[in-house]
Amino acid sequence: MNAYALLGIKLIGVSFGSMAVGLLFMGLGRKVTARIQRRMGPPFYQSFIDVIKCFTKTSITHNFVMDLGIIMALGGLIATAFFIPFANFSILGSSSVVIVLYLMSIGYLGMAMGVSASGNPNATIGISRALALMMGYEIPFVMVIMAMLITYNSSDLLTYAVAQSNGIGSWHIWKYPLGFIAVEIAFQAMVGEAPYDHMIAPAEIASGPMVELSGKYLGIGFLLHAVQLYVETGLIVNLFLGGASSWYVMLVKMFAVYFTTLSINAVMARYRIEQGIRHLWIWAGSFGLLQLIYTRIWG
Amino acid sequence: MNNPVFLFGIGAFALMMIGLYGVLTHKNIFRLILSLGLMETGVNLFIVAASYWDGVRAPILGKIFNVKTADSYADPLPQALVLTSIVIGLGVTALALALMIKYREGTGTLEMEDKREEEVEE
Amino acid sequence: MKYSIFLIVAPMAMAFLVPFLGHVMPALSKGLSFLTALAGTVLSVFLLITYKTPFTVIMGGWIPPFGINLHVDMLSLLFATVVYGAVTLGIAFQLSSVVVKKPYFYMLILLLLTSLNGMILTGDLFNLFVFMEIAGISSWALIASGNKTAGVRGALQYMVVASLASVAYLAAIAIIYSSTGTLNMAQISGGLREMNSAMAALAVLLILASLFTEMEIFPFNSWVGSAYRGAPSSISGLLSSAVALAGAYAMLRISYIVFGAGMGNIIRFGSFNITSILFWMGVVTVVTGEASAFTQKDAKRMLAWSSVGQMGMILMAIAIASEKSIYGAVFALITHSISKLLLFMIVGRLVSATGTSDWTRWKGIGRKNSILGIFFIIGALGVTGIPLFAGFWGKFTIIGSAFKSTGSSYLGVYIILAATVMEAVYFLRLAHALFEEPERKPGKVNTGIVFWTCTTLLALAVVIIGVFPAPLDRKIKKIPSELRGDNTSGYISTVYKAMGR
Amino acid sequence: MTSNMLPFIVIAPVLLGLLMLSMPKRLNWWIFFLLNIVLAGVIFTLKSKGAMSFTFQWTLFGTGKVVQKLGVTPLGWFFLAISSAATLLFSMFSLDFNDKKHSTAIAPLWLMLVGATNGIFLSQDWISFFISWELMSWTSLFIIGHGKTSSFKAGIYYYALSFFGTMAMMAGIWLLFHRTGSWEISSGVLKTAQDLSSHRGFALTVLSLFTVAFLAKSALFPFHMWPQMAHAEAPDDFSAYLSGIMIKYGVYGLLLFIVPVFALTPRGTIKSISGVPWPMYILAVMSALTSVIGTVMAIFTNDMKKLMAWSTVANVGYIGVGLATGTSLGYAAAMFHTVNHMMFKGGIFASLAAVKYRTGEREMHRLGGLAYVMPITFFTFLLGIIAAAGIPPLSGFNSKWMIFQALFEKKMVFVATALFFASTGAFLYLFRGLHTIFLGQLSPRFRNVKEAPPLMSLSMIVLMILMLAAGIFPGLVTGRFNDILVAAGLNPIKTTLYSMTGSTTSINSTLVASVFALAVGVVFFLFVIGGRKRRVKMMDNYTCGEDPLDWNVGPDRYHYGYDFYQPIKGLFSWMPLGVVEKGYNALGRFMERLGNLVTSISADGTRLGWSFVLGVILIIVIGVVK
Repeated sequence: MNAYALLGIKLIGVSFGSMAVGLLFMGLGRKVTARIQRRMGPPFYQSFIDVIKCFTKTSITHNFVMDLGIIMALGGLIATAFFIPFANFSILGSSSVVIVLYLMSIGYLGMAMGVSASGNPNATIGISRALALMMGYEIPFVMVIMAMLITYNSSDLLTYAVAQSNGIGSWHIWKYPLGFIAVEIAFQAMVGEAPYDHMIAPAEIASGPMVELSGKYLGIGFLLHAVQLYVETGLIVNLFLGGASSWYVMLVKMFAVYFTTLSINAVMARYRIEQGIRHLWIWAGSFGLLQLIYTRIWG
Repeated sequence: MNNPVFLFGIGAFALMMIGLYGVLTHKNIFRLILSLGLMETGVNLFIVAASYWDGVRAPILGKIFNVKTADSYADPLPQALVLTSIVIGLGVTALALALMIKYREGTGTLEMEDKREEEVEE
Repeated sequence: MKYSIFLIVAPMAMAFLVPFLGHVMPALSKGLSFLTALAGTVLSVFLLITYKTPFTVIMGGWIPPFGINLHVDMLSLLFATVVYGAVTLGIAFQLSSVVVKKPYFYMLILLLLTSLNGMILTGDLFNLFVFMEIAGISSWALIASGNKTAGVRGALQYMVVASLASVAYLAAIAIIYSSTGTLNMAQISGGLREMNSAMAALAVLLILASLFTEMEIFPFNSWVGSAYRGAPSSISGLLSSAVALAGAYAMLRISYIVFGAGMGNIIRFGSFNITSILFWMGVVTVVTGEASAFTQKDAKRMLAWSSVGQMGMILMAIAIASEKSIYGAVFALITHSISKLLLFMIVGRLVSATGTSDWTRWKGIGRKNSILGIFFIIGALGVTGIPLFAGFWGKFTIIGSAFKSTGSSYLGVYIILAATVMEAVYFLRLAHALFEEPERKPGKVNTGIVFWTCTTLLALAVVIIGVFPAPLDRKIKKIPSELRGDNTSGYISTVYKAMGR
Repeated sequence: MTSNMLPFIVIAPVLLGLLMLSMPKRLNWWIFFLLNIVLAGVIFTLKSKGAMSFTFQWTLFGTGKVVQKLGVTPLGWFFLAISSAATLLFSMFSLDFNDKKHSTAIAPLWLMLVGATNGIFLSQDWISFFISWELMSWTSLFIIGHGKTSSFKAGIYYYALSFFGTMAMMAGIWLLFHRTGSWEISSGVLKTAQDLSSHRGFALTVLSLFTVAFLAKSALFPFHMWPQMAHAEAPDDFSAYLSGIMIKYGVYGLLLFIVPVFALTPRGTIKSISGVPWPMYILAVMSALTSVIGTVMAIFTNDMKKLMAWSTVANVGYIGVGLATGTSLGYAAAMFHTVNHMMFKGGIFASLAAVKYRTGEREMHRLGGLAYVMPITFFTFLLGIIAAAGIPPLSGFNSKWMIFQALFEKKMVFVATALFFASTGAFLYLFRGLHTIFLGQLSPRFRNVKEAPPLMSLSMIVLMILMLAAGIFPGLVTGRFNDILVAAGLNPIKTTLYSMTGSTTSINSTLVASVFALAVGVVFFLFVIGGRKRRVKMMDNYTCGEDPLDWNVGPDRYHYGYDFYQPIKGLFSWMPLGVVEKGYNALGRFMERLGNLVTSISADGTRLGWSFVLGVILIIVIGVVK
């Protein structure tokens, strides 16, 4: 078989795999949140049911930009997922962190384009908040990544993951403690959980971007969140938690990251948008900056 | 102190200063012209004074003064200069007075003021 | 070469003829004055072409210090040519104007021409004073010749300052004469150094004050705005392109020949460092002149203050006193005369078309008269010193010589460079306003074949000198060596040779 | 093709432009277009002839012997080629843009400007360079002004800063000439590089004078505020040229003179910060500052052309950072970003011009929903902003990636942080442009708006193809850099058609693009197999079928567009963003005060005598003090 075709099939596998992992996390997450709030919660496979149901319904569209945007969004995120090393294995051979950062953006851009083409002001407000928040978390995140980058003189995620494979003591949590804190705070905003859930803000802007989506558009919206979870938790695991030697360890670590986030989400209220960004800049930013300064000078 | 050069010098300087004072403190065009005239007179006096020295005679040939040698003539050039300068001063003053009259006709005043929005011709 | 005396005598003779003739045949008298200026231009161009070495003409057989000598070298000849050319075009422009002037006006112009040429050619300090006074009297009368009060006011202001200047100059002459016993420039040269340094410094101070007035250097230029604004535009143009030119000439001559013994020998008298006075006065003048022009809403005042700025730069070049800087100064003076005359002609016509000299009310007038607008742009770029236009080479050389010279302060040069930004701004601001959407319907600009001939000649000159500076360069590059004191073809040795020493 | 072609491509446009001043407007645009075809043709054949030059000698007393030399260097040819190609596209665009209703009279000046541009890129000596530079300055001033009072304020602001730079350059040229005795650029570079060790103060003076000129032209800090006026007020089709090509003259100058000087200076001659000579580090910091300022200002701008002008400022900041690193990677990145910026900002301004052409609006929030009626314009804008944001399958990513690699190589992480900030902020303002102009509610006023005319659309399509091509196959552009790098005294970079190698990693852009295509394919498959969709009018959904017009709320008010990022405005209030501009304004006011003071001393008739006395005192003071 042609090597390219084989790679293609593998990549298609990864794309569906990442969706599946993300949906599983979402389902488990709902369960966890419910338990924290002393409810039963839906079964863990509820997300799969939701998505399938969405895809079978008749959906409403307004124009071609909406279709295009929503396809571009999920496509971009799945393409990002290809670059995330899974269990110390990168399917494309390289996984430059710069590519991951920028490729993720096309997902956001597609999403933003799709929903704002719906013409609903609530969706646009949600998007504007999401983009604004991005300014908050991206900077600390990048600073920490750069701290690693100048240590290893490589921007390959796999290099970082492999460097931490000598047991728990070699994890970057210990090497970059300030950076880890910064990234944890930023991560909370990245996945859009409280106190940084301005984008969704169900009570204010009726779930923001999702407001005008229906049927398969909503289904893709769910998948979007799923792949986003996969990508972002995967990123954290590779950066700080030592990567993984096997697929189940990887999954457990990824879920652990998500679990932390959910726990914080369950007990926090929402900031106002400018408070949120200021908070991110002040706390995540200063930790990240300190980490960067430390690494640049003494690292 | 009895040196006439010194006295002339003092006088010339005083005249110039008086004229300058007039120029600096007056808005009235007529007084300005008068002050300038004083200054000119002062400077003419200064030229005459600067070229005077003792023991020489007016540079006029003739028996009246009984001049024997050329050495004892005063330098005739400054007088020529002063004469020229006086003539020029006359011309300037005449023109200035003419301008003053025209100014008075145009503005109805002799005060020197600046008006920026006046009409101009091509 | 003997004919050079005609440059002074011919217009003077005509000046006496014109008013009498004017009573009989006004048109003829006007035409005659134009022809006189034209003939003088032809003569001076002829002299310029046949020019070989500098020469001195002793007047009336009286050898200096008793007599007066005229000195004709490349510098004076070139400037005389420019003055003649400017006056010729100025007369032509005035003749084509809707405002009809009486023959007296042309008599005064001829008188002005006489005196400016006298200033340029004479070799005697007192003679220079006489010609300066005649130039003053004729230009005051010319400024006031408009039938509006603004001109009279401008003339009076000029008169007050210039009278102060002439008093100062006379006093300086008295001092110099009493110490050196001569008023011939070549003979004085170096003589100041043997004087009591306090007296010499006083003389220098007084002479500088009067020459600065003539050359429109800050703060002796208080009359500039009103006089240029009140004068008829042809006269404003001549003030800038001929009178200021003659002033700069006097400055050049006196500072090199009288104060020092040739170029590069300007010296200090006691605690008085003339070079730095000239340099910093130049810098101050550029800054204040450009700043003043920058604030003007009145086009004629703006052009006036722009002349001040240019003169400041030229004064700086004179102060630097290297071969390159003199070359640059002369180049800049000549090109400035050309461009400024062009600008004043256009501005004059715009004033008569719109009835105001406030340029903010001229919007859109260039849309209907696009060639006029383009000529204005050419003139503006020419004055500003943009490459491919005439002003560039002079300015470029001056700046270059300033950076080469050890005596100049680089700080001053940087200040001047920064100040010229304002110049570019206000000129192009006005140039653009001509092409803006009109607020009201712009009036008809009175043009005609004479006007177009004058402006086209000037605009072409600006562009041609800008693109092909070489012909002008061939003439101007002789000047620095002629101004040197240690040179056989230099001013001083030529004059001495003519005196038979 | 002989070397006589070199003066031809400089002088012919200038002369023809002068001639065109007297011709009818529409005809001029055709001549402009046709001559640009000729010029582009000539320029693209120049390369194959190798090094050629045209020399012209003359002597003036004031300048000494001048050898004016036009020649093709690798760097010059590169800039010439991209500028002529872009100019050709823009002129095609302008052909339709300047129809009877919208026509401006700028074609002759623009043509002269093209000649000046060619002159700048061909000049091998400072005199030719300076002449072309000035010609470019004032012609562009009149184009930006184009007879509008409001525009002219922008133009004169631009020109003042530019002329300030030009004057600095004049000083620099003279200092250099007095030092080397030659007007040649290359000998100036060599001499200055030597002087950096022996006459450091002198060399730094020269370098900073030239840098001022180049920074002023490229709108780098502290000259960053003119584009937002000039780009916004210039004729709409000219903005593309202004942003695409004109802002790069300074970049060219820096690459021509400043970077090679430091490249030729041996290591350790001059103190370095983070492995970069300190003057270059300052340049990098200033550039980073530029891009941060540009970004923040862009986020809060309501005028679409101003927004993109600030974006241009931000992007020039990137270029500046790239070349300030002084490495081959940074140099190549700067050039690459120059090309990319030319394409994407050209595309963006072209689409904005098309929008303006069809709607006549410039304030973004009055527009909205135009994507549904102007798809080609929309896609041009979309690809433009994707490239501008540096998102992978398009060209902008490749160059941004290279810039970051250059920074990582020198471990300039703090500069990189600033750039990342700018890069993230770029999403905000770019999306804002996309949403407010093209997405959201379509105002009924614009329901009948048509797609841009054919030639405009065609040039936009070509720009899109170029952006995609440079994004997917970076080697098409980067492959040309090695000659230039070697000529500038730097090492070549490693690059193939598909991939680029940086300091920390290498990327394969073609691979990235193809996996992205694959992922989109997967999603498209999901989308197709999903349930059927129904097209519904916008109003029918979120207003529940009610027409907001019934409550006197027009759709343009329902369109969330005005003051888009108002909630986060407070976050940036601490930044002293306008401080430089305030400084310039204060300087301007000071000059006006000075002028008023001087004229009031002198023009007031009563103070005539006093001014004379003051003058005498001034002479005495200067004479005695010095």
